[in-house]
Amino acid sequence: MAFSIAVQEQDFDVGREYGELIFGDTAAGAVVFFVGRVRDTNYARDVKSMSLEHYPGMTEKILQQILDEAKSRWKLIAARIVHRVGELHVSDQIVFVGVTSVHREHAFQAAEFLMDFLKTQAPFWKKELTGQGALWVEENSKDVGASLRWNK
Amino acid sequence: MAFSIAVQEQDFDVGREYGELIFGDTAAGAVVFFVGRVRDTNYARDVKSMSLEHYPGMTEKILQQILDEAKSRWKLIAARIVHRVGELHVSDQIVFVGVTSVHREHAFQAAEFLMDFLKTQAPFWKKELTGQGALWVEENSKDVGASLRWNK
Amino acid sequence: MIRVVFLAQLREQLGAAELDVPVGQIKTLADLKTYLLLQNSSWSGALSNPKLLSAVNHAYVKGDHVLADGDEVAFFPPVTGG
Amino acid sequence: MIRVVFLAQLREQLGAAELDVPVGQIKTLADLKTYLLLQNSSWSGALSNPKLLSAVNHAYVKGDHVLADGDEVAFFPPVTGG
Repeated sequence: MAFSIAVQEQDFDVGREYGELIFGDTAAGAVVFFVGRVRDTNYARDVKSMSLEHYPGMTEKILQQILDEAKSRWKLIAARIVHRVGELHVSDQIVFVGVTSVHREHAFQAAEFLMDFLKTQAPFWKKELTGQGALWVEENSKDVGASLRWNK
Repeated sequence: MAFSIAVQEQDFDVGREYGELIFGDTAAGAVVFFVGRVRDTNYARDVKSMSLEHYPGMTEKILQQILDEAKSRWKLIAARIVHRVGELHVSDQIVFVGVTSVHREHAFQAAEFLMDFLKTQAPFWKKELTGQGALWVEENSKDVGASLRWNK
Repeated sequence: MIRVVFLAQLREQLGAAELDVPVGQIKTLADLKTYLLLQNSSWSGALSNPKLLSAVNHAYVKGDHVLADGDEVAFFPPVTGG
Repeated sequence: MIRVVFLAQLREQLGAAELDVPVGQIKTLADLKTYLLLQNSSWSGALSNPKLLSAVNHAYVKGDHVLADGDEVAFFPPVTGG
């Protein structure tokens, strides 16, 4: 469980994910996690729900690669990525990233890195059901910029 | 509850803190939190337990100021700081910082800022019970450096 | 055979999710695209989108790439998860 | 009266947590320190530590600071929470 990923339709429980991340550990002084949720507004469109599609097989492989890259860059004790797929509604949880480390700067940086790379590398696509109909979400140039800053 | 602080002896429940932070909210697409825990090693000393002292009155005032400063710098929807005092043991939770925002970069930056300023401004002191006796924790120059990067 | 997969908006634009293509003269990703356009002239708009990404056997590839029997090739728009 | 508070390691070094000092001729933080050292010569080592921080009425102060009757003044080492 120290380093793991999950792609799933069902919701995740943040308290439980946190508990499993630190279970039995006495060295991890710092735990950082990120939760992404479906918000009711995106690019000025009112969002009612969304469907999240992915590319089974490649998704898991890419998430594992991102995790391995974070392990090689920072001193991490444990890390986990959970990403949901399928039909999601406003306020639903989409993604969980949790990282533990001895030092908080490693945990913070690794968590941001994981999110930036997940956003630009992992093969997920969102289609939003909005007041203007069903619309595929466009690539976000801010996300591309955020991921570029990690280039070595 | 949107912006709140707590200084308390009792433990906190991360799942519950998370739930209260996002309760009723449909705009917060990004939630970042940090949990600091008592680790079993600090500066190469084996730690058995610690006592956390603070300066009642000033602590709450400083934590509120740090929260206000974060609100003024980033677009936040909610934020919370919980810090424990008293006797703590290895693996115990010490501090919780949670931030929600529409955008993840704001949530990440605000959470790091809150931790950096809490570490260098809030009047808490740790005394560790180690294999070498009871020792007051020394100021960490890395924390001072981390807080200086936020100077405008 | 080469398994070809279209995802997300591209799948909707082409009206196709997956198809198997006989290897025949297809030696590279560029050959495969040429083959697909010859078979389905109405696909040229969507398949020529310069933003499209490609993966061979679940790994991103840029530019041209040698293909082999049994490969899985995917075409999809920029990703938007997280 | 001025309420004086010592915290953490400093409290242990001085063997005192709190004391009330009559305002008298004390007009500033520097006056207060001088008064404390005159009253307790054994405190000079710990109270002269250049790393000590000061707060007046729960707000950090740097350098000298005017004091008034009823103020609460705290001295403490660098903080180590979080």
